[in-house]
Amino acid sequence: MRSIEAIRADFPILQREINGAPLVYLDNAATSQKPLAVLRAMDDYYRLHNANVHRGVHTLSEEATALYEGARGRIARFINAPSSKQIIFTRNATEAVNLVAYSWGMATLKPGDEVLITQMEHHANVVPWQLITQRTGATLRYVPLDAQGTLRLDLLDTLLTERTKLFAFVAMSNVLGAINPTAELVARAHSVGALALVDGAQSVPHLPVDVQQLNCDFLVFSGHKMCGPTGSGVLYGRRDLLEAMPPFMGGGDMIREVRLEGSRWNTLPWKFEAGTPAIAEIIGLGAAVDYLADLGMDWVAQREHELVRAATERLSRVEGLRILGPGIEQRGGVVAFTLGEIHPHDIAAILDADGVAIRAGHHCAQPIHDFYGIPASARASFAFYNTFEEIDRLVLALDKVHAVLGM
Amino acid sequence: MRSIEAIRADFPILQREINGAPLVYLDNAATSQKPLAVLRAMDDYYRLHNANVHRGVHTLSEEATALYEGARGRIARFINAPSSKQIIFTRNATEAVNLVAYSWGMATLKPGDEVLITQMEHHANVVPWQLITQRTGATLRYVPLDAQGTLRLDLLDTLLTERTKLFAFVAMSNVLGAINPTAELVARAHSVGALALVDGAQSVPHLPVDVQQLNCDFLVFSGHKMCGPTGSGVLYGRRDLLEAMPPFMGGGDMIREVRLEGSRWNTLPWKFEAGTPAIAEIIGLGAAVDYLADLGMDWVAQREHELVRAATERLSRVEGLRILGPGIEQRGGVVAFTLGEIHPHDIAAILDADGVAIRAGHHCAQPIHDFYGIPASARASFAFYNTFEEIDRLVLALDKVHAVLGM
Amino acid sequence: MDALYREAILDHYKYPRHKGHLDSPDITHFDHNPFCGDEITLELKIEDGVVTQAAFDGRGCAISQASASMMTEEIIGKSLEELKGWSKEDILELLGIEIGPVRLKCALLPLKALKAGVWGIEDADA
Amino acid sequence: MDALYREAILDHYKYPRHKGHLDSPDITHFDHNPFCGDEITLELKIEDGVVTQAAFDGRGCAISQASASMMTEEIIGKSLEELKGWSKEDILELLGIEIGPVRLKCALLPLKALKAGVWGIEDADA
Ligand SMILES: Cc1ncc(COP(=O)(O)O)c(C=O)c1O
Ligand SMILES: Cc1ncc(COP(=O)(O)O)c(C=O)c1O
Repeated sequence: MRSIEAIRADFPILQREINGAPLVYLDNAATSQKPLAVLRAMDDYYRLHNANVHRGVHTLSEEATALYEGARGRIARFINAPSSKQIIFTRNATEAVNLVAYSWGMATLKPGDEVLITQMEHHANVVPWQLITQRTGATLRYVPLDAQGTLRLDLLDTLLTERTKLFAFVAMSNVLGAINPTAELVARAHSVGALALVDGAQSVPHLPVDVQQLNCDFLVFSGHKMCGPTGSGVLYGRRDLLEAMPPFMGGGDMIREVRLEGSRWNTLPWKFEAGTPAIAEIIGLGAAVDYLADLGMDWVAQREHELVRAATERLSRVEGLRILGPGIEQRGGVVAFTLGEIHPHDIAAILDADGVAIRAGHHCAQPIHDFYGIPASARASFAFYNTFEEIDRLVLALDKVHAVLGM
Repeated sequence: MRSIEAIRADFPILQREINGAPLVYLDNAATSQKPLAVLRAMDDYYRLHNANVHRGVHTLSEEATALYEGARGRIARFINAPSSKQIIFTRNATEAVNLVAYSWGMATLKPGDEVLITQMEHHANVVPWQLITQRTGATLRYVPLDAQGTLRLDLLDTLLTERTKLFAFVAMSNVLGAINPTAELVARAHSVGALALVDGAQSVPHLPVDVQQLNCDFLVFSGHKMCGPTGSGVLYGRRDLLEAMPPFMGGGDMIREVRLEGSRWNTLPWKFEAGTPAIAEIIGLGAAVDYLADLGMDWVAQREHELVRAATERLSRVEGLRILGPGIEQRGGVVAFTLGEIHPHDIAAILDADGVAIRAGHHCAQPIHDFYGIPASARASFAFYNTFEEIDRLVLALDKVHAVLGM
Repeated sequence: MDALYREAILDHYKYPRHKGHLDSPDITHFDHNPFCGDEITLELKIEDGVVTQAAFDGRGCAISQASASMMTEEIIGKSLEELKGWSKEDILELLGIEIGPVRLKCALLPLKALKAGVWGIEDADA
Repeated sequence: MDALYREAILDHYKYPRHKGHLDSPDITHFDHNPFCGDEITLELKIEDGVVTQAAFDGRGCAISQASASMMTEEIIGKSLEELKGWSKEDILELLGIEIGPVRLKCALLPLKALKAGVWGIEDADA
C-alpha cells in the first residue's frame, strides 16, 4: 500500500492553507476532493478528444464515445453490475431517485399502495417520494429511529406489508454514520413483494458495494462524493425493471425514431439519457473508480474505520460534546455532534478560523434532527486521505470553541 | 480584435492531427471546442476551492458558493435576464425543456389545450411535448415547412388559437441553419395568450440574444455548445411563471423545510435545482460566457456569417451537392447537405480520413429529414475559430468522396 | 480569533440585552431560518409612531443572537418611518464585521423580523 | 484512402451481387437502422435446411450495402444450422476491415436481418 503522504500528494487541494493554517478537510460527506488522475482525465478529454458522443462518424466522436462508454463499463464493474446497460448516468444521486420516482413511480403507484422510507433519509430520498405519492395517491410511510439512532427494525413486520411497493432506504446515513444491514433490508422488502431502492450516496464512496450480493433493485450514488467530478451520478437498476419502465426525460439519444405522430425509445441504458450527457464528467468518474479500485475499497473502508474510531474516542472526551448515532461497530466515517448549547454554525466558523472544515446545519436530513429535537448539528466526515493528526487539529480547535464561546 | 490565429491558440484541441492531417473541426453544432480559460476555471476550482455549495460555513464552501453563484450572475447578464434568480441550471437544453414540460406542462395542460411546435425542432423540443401531451390529454400541433426549409408562417393564424397554451420553437435550426424571426413569433404566441418557449441551443452560442428584447417566457440552451463544459445547461424563465410553477425534481437544496408530513420549497432559482449541482461545470460556463462576451457576440455572428457565406458558395459548386434550408440571409453557421445518392455516413467517413470532422445522420431532427424524404444528411457547422482555409479543405475532401465512391 | 467573533459580538451573545418578553406588545413578529434553525420573536411597544420598548426571544448562533441584542438596543427611540428605511448595511454596521453569504442570513434574521413586523408583511425581503 | 473503403468493399458497393428479389422466397426479413436510415430486405430460398438462393434489397451506406452483398454471396450453400452459429466476427472477416462502433451498426445490419429471419425472431441481437 502507498503511504498516506503519497496518497495525499494526489490531491492538490490538500496543500491549501486556510486562514494561515493548512486545510483540514473534514466535509467529505458533502463532497470529496479529487485526485490528479481525475482532473487529468477530464483535461485530456477536452484537449484531445472532445466531441459529442454516439452516432458521430468522425474520429473525435468515436474517441469520445469509446471513452464515455468505456467509463460506463468500469463503473459497472466497480459495483459488480451484471451489465453496463444497467448503469444510467444522471447529474447526481438526487436525479437518480427522481428518475425512479417519475418513471417507475408514476407508472406503478396507485391509491392504497405504499412507499416505505426511513427517518434517517437524506432529503434526496424523501422529497421525490413525497411528490410522487401525493401525485399518485399512494401513501408514504417511515421506519422510525430508536434511541441509538438506528432503525426500529422491530417495526418492519408491521410497516412492510403487501401494500408496500417500494422500500427505499439509505445504506449509510450522512448524519448518523449508521451503516444499515442493506442486504437484509433488501431481502425483507422482497419477502413482501416490494422493490428495494438503496441510497448508496455514502456507501459506494466508502465501503465495498456489490449489487449482485445486495440483490437490490435500484442503487443510486453521486460521483462527486467518490473522488469524481460534480455533475455525475449513477442509477443502477435491475434490467427487467429498467426495460419495462417508461422513459423519464425526452430528447435526443433516448429515442430510436421520432415521427410527428410519436416516438420509439432507444434501448438501455440510453433510453434514460436524454440529450448530450455529461461526457467529460463521466469520463472523470471512470478515472475516479479506477483510482478507488487501485486503492481497494476494503482498504478504504478499513482506513476510514480507524479514523472514525480515533475521532469518536477523542471527541467523546470533549466537554459537553454529544455524538449522534450508533456505536463504532455500526458507524462509517461520519461523526455528527452537538456541543452543549453552542450553535453548530459557531462551532464551524471558529474551526474554520483554524483551517478545519466541517459542516454545520441539518445536512439535508431534517427528519433526523427533528427526532433529536435539535435544529442542527456539527459534522466531521472522513475520507481515506485524512490523517490522525487532522483529528488532533479538530479536537484542539473544539477546545478553542469552548474558550471563545463558553459562558 | 485579436487575430484568428491568436484565438485558435486558445483552443488546444485545434492543434490535433487526425489521420495525419490537421484537424478541421466542423461539428460545432453538435458541441463546440473549449478555450483554455474554461479548462483553467474548472481545474482551478478543483485544485483550490472544491466544496459543496450553499449552507457550508467553512471557507472552501463559501468560496465555491461565491464562484457558482457568481457564474449565475454573469450568465444572466450574457442573455440580459432581469435577475439571476431566473437562471436555472440543468444538465443541458434537453433537461431544461423537460423541466418546463414536467413542471409547467403537467400542472397546466388539459384535454382540449394545444401545444404548438414546428417541424424543424430538434428532438429535445419534440419528445418532451409528445410525452406530456399524451399524459395530460392535450394536443400537439406542428408548424410545417415550406420548400425553402423555412416555417410556413402563413399558417400561423390557423395554428395559433386560443386553445394554444404554449408555442415552443427553435431560434435557429441545427440542420437547416434557418434563423427564425424569434421576437415576432413570441409576439404572435402572446397575441393568442400562449406562452413562448425558445430553444436557443443554437442561437445563444452564435448570435446576440437578449431575453428582454425577445420577450420570451422561457429560453433553453446548452453550455457545451458555447465553449462551456459538458453537463451544463440553462433554463431562463419569466419570474412570475417560475414562482408559480411546482418543483420538478425533489431533494436537497430545492427545499426550505422537510418534515415527515410534507415540505416547503426554496425560493428561486434553487427551487428547481435539486441535489448537488454541476458546480465546476457552471463555473466553467461562467468562464465561457466571459470568453464569448470578450470576443463580442456581434463579432461572433459576423465572423460565422462570413464563414457560412463562403461555405455555401463553394459547396454549391460541388457536383451533385444539395444544400438543405434557406438562403444565406436567413442562415446561421450550419450547412446540411446531400451529395447525389452517396450516403452521408460515407461522406463523413471519407472526410474523416482527411481530418475533416463533419456529422452525418439525422442530427436528432428526424421530422426535417422526413420532410425532405431523406433518411440522413451530412452537416458542416461552423464556429468563429474556423477558417476559410478549412472550408477549402472541406471542399477538397468532398472531391475525394466523388473519386472514391462515384459510379 | 476569527474576525466574526469580535469582543462586542461575544458580549452581546453572552449577555443579551432586552432578551425576554414585553407586556402586551403592539407588534409581535416571529421568524426563523430553517436551514440552521435560528428562531426569533421580536416584540415592540409603539407610541406616536416611535418604538418605546423592544424585546426579543429566540435561539440560534452567536451572530443571530448578538444581532438581535444589538438591534433591540438601537431601535428604541427610533420612529417606525426611520426603521422602514433601514437596510442590511445598518445591521452590518452595528455588528461591525465582514460576513459571508451563509452567516449573512443569521445576521439579518432580526432585521427580517423587524421589517416584517413593522410593515406587517410576512416573509418580506430584508 | 481510408482503410474502411478498401477495394473489395467498393467493388461490392458499386456492383452489388444478388441485389433484387426472389420469386416466392421461403424467408423474408426487413430490418433498418433509424439512426442513419439504412434499410435492408433479405430473402432466402431454403431446401433441406440449406440456403439455395439469397437476395437483398435496400439502401444505405457503402458499408451496409457491401456487407449485404458479401453476405448473400457467402451464405448460399450454407445450412441454417451453420448460419445460426454465425457471429459478428464472421461478417467482419468477410469485410476485412477494422470498424468503429457507429459504422459497426451499418456493417452488421444484414447479419441482423439474417439472424432474425433464420431464427424467426424480430429485433434479435446479432
Ligand atoms: C436546436 C437544438 N435544440 C436542442 C438541442 C439539445 O441540446 P442538448 O443535447 O445539449 O440537450 C440541440 C443539440 O443538438 C440543438 O441543436
Ligand atoms: C445519504 C445521501 N443521499 C443522497 C445524497 C444526495 O446527493 P447529491 O446531492 O449528490 O444528489 C447525499 C448527499 O449529501 C447523501 O449523503
